[in-house]
Amino acid sequence: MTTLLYTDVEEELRAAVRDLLADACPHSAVLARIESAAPYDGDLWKALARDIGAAGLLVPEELGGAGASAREAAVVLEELGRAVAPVPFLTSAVVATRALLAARTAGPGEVADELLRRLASGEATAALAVSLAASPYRRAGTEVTYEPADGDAVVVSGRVTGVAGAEIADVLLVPARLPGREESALIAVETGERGVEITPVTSLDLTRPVAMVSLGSARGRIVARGEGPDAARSIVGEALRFGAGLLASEQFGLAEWCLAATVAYVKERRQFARPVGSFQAVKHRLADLWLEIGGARAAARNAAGALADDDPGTAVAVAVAQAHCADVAVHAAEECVQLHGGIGMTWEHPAHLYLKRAKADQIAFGAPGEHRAALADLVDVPAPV
Amino acid sequence: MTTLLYTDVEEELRAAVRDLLADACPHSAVLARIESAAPYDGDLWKALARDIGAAGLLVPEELGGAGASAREAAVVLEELGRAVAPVPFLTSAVVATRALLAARTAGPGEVADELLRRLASGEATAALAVSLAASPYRRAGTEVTYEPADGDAVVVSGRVTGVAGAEIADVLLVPARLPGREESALIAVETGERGVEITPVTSLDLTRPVAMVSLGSARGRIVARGEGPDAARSIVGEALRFGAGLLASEQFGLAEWCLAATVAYVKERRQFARPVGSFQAVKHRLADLWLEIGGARAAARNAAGALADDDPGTAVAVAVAQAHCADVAVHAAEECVQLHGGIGMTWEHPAHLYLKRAKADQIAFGAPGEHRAALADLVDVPAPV
Amino acid sequence: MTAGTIWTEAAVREHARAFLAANDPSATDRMGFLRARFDAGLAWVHFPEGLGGLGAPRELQAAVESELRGTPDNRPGRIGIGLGMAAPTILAFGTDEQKRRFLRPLWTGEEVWCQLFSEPGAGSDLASLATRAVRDGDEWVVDGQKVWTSVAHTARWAILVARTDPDVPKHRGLTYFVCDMRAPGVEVRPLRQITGEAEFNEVFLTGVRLPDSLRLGEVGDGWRVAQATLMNERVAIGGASGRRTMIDAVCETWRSRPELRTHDLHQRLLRLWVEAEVLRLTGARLREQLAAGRPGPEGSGMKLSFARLHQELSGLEVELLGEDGLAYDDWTFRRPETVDFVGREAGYRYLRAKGNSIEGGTSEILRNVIAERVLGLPSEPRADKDIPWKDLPR
Amino acid sequence: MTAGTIWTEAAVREHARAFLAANDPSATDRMGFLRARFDAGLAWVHFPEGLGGLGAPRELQAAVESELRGTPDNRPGRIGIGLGMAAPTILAFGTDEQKRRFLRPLWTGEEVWCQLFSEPGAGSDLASLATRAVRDGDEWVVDGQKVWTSVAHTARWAILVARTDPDVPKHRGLTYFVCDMRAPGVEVRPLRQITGEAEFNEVFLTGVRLPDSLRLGEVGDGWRVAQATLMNERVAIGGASGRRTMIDAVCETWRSRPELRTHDLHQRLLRLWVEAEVLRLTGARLREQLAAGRPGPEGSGMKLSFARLHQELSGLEVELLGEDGLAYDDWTFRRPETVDFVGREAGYRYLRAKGNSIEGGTSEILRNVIAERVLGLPSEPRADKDIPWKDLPR
Repeated sequence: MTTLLYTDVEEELRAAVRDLLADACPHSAVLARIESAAPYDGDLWKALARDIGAAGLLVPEELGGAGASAREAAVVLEELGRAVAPVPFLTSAVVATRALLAARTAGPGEVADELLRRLASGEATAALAVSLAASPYRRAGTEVTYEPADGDAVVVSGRVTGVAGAEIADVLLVPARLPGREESALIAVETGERGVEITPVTSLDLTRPVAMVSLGSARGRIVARGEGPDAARSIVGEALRFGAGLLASEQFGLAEWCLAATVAYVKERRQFARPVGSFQAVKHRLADLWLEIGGARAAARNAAGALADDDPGTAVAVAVAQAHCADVAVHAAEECVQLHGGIGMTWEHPAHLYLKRAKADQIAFGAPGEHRAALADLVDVPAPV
Repeated sequence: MTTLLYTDVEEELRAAVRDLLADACPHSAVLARIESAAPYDGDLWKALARDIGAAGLLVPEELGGAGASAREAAVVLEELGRAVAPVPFLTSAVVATRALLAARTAGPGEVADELLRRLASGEATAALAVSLAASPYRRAGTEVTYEPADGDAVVVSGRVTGVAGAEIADVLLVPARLPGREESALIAVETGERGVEITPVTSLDLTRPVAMVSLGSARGRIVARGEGPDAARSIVGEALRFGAGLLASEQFGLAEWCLAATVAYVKERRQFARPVGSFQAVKHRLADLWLEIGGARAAARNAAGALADDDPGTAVAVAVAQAHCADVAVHAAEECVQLHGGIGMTWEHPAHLYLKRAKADQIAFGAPGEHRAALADLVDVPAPV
Repeated sequence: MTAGTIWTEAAVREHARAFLAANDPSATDRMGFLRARFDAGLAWVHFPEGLGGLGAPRELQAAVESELRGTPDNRPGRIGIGLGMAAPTILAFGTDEQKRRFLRPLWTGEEVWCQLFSEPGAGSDLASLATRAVRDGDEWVVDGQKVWTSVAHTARWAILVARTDPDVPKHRGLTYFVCDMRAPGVEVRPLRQITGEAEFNEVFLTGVRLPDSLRLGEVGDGWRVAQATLMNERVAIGGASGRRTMIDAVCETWRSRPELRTHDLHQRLLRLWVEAEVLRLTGARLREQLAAGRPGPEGSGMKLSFARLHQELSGLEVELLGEDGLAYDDWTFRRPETVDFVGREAGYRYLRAKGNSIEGGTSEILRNVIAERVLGLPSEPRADKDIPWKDLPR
Repeated sequence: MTAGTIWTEAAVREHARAFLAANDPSATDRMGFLRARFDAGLAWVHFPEGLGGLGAPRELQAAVESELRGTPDNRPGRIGIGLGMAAPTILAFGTDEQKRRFLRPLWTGEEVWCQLFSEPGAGSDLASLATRAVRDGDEWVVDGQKVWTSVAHTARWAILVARTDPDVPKHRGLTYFVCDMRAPGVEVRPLRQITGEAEFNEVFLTGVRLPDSLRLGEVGDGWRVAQATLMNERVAIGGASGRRTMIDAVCETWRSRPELRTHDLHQRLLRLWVEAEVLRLTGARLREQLAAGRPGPEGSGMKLSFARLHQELSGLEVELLGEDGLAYDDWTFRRPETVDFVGREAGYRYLRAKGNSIEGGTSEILRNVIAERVLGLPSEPRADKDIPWKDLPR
């Protein structure tokens, strides 16, 4: 097992991301953006993607990336969670990138390589066209189909709901099947193509809204193709598991912000001529929350390390991290609202941004209960028969 | 729906039982008894059974009883729970009596009537020979068989484990089947008969220990008999549901004592030059416990009322009462131990008697999870398919 | 019937039928009907005669409502603060003139009331509030800022607590007023909340002049008057029946969407179903006690339990909905007339329920109240009891 | 090796192998071997030379244990209080003579130690303890009652905190002693606990005379010395690995008895499995931090989390066992040598685990510690800080 601590390199990366976010992503900016026409912050994303190189963190060096691992991506996610930053790092640089990396070996390779280069450079952003609520354990079939077109091209038709990061994506990675034949593929569709329609949905999480993707005979290129419906599914499954494992770090970062903000508030806020934070019931609740968050850090680090090393215990590590961290983030955000009292219920205070993100994150990549159910098999705690 | 309040008659009955227990059942007496050869208090039981008439509370007046209902029995159980009294009221005057009442209509009648008369007079005590852990929802088959003997008599053989109240019983009510024929019966076996062996088990609950009952061709009389294995089962099921519903009142009484004792202790106990009960975390926990216990009272009263009226909602009322009250009693006893600090961990303090009773009660007549599972069907909240 | 009558249910029903015979609602305009109903003593039968009541036992109101079913009502949801908080306080502490002036249009709904209690710096610790009222002849000049004021923008009147003496300990220097919301210097600004809308307002009071005739209770007695108001508020919030609808809403989703079910969610839903049922029974028992004239301390707990249940249930529902839980119905910044827990979607319920443990007394304060007033546990060491308000640390 | 050497793992291993070559355990009696090991500095390598150590980094102890695997050990379970609490305190605060006198037989197990801290009236508020020590020439005369003292009946020595000055505030009037458990006036009575047995004792001290040479640290400095001891205790309780075995025990029951499974229990067990695993990872991370010389504040939380987990798990197990959960293994009033969480049955685990949130600092106190020392939240208003101990309300 690799270390559960942070390496010096990871700490440097964290400092760079944190500095950028402190400058470019204050809560006032996030609050101003969430109801605008552009909920994702393109400028911030450019700075993060290009200047810090976050977009290509997981991309091999030979394709222009940093060749880093899940561990470094996890540290970036901790910081993004802490700032509820509206950027497509998780959707593009983690999940879509992981799908392309998996597709490199399963497909023609060149298309994946070309796309990875574009993503690494920060010139383009991608989104995997599956619901944010999809879990690595539910093997749902896809409604999207494709047909061969001229040359290497295909045309893709169908609809996918609940796609995060689609609004800002240049490329969609669409799992699809070939009707009448036992074949499936992951297909890259440029969002500028005719027939591609991306309809934003009024979302609970204002900082990572979801959208509906409609494809009406849109042209695309095959990234990977294989026999049977599982060819596309296994790539998607791998990407979702990767996303679930790293989401734990975002949840941990989010929870840590909530705790820190709450502690700071109750130290200052006075009622009954005492700081609210001197009341024992408040103290005990925050102590319990701190314990949960300490566990979240260990679980999230463990999942990131397992994913980085492709450890045989990865499935357990990911399930444990999601089962724990998803609820910790919600709990932290809920305590943040409650212990801020009335002010935490207002739109102008950032607490609600964290609450909404935490609640959406709980659903993302499988709810905690699904991860626990997966553990029943993985660690031999079988369900009743 | 009948009232959820206590009637004046019920309050008078409560006062009588409480007075008796205050005199005859102090904690010191219970502590002295629990490791003696006679864990059940025969003298106390006589006073309760005869002088107050608790033994015949549920027996019709024409058989020498009080002709009262589940509501009055529930009030007695509240008080017995409050005192962790080591008497067989629940096992004999509630569960066995209810089985005999059910058997009156299903069997020859005379045997049931004769037994009910003996129970009502306080001259004899009975126990239903099924495990205390049996639930009204699990229709477990019986291992006990019977064969016809001379005259009306039968001989009974087999073994039943986990029987509460057997050690002090004069009569066992044994569900049994006739091998080779589709017939089952409830059989009364006097514990003085040859072939009856009652082996006490070292029990978690020292105030209501369980025993193993072995029957080796012991003579008995048929109380009720019917076609198929369900004849005995339906009587047992009715008695168990009745027991489950009324056990909620014992659990409520037990929890109320635990809260009251804890509140009294933390008002007195000083640490850091303050009463421990002035610390907010302690206060909030006790406030939450008080809320749970208030709910337990309402749920227990509702179950008792439904059982008294044979209400169509009885099954729901019983399941709700057990699902709630069983865990409340355990929670109250656990908080009682914890908030008494070290003293609550000692043998000489009565808190452990309540903890052990509450934990055993949680298992008795179906664990809370079984009652919740039953509600899934009863109130149409179906399980996943 | 003459004054001093002991009212029976039959007599009240008879009286209501006679009123209805004399006042055909289809032949009268709505407000005319309501005024007549008030004048007939059928508004709130437990109020005194002449003030909309009959001096009858409170529980006979149900008989009136049953007789008058289908006739125009006063839209009680819209004027809840007036009915639930202002009216009992005016009845208990108002002068005869105040009662005559305010209660009738309050009940008919002609005049909406709001509540000016909480301040940015005084939430749980309401008694530390800083809004000043300074006497100037026959008037009081009020300056300060209030917050969490619902319907302030449509209200004609407000109940207001202000500090009239900063030189005594905080509980002793307060006075209770009726505030004229049309007076110069009253400014109402909507306060947007995490659901997107603005149920509440901030109210800025700048040199607002109130005649002394709008004072309710004695100068310096405002804390006692406010306590009566708050007790009524908590009873109103916690005691409301019909709240069980949130469990019904979640169960409907559960039944209609079998594909969403998991064992984890099932077990959690069953627990919450039991909790909701136990709470329903607790409320039923409480109402029986009230009807029997023996109000129990359980009342203090209902609001606390409802807040918890609402929060758990709505959180479960969003999770159950999965992808649909990622959506929200409407973030529009608007002013809703009421809180609609069942008409809107799961995301709204989830966010709005967060306020249940804050508004009208936080759950933390209510636990203190139970611990101290019901269980008799000692209070925390208090640093602010005997110090003049102006000298308190802030 | 000469004094002042910087020890590497290789050098320590080399040293241990050399020791083993010179001291064949099969040719030496057990105690002789242990004494020789102590004298070779292989008892606790981070202790100074001459006191059983080498002055080497603490983490090199693992290398020693690996080299000496299979040789007679000092039965650390039996002498845990000496090893975990007395030894570090003596090392930090003892005189040279005290260190030379006490550490060797402590480590070899020839002399068992116990701890005389808690009193019936001073549990969480240890600093309020009432046992008096009054100076009489070169001796101290000790009177009082201590409680929750494990192994007192077999102990040769005790660490003792007593009040030497009642006229100053409570934290300032304490002094720390080594108590001779064979001195006249020391009486040990077993204290039976809810499991039926007596792990602990009450110790009555009546006119016990201790020479001043048994004082540890300065007169009046006992609180600071005791704090060091308690910190070591909590690390020992919380940091122990191998505690995860309780989840293993429950899972074994689960696997071997499929007929007991329900969905309710399954969901709860899965949650606890995750909790146990998260706690295991938290502990692993903590040990990495310690090894890297950066001890984290997580240590304070481990004991708290383990107590909760143990209690939840053992409670679930009793429920899972159903009828078998109604039984208990043994109520005999006896004196066990150690706490056996996995060798005994579910009922014992359930009852014994209740003590986990009380012994060695209650969970309530540990939450205070986390809130104040880790999160920096303000302390409660304190009434007892500046008042002479003798004037405190009791």
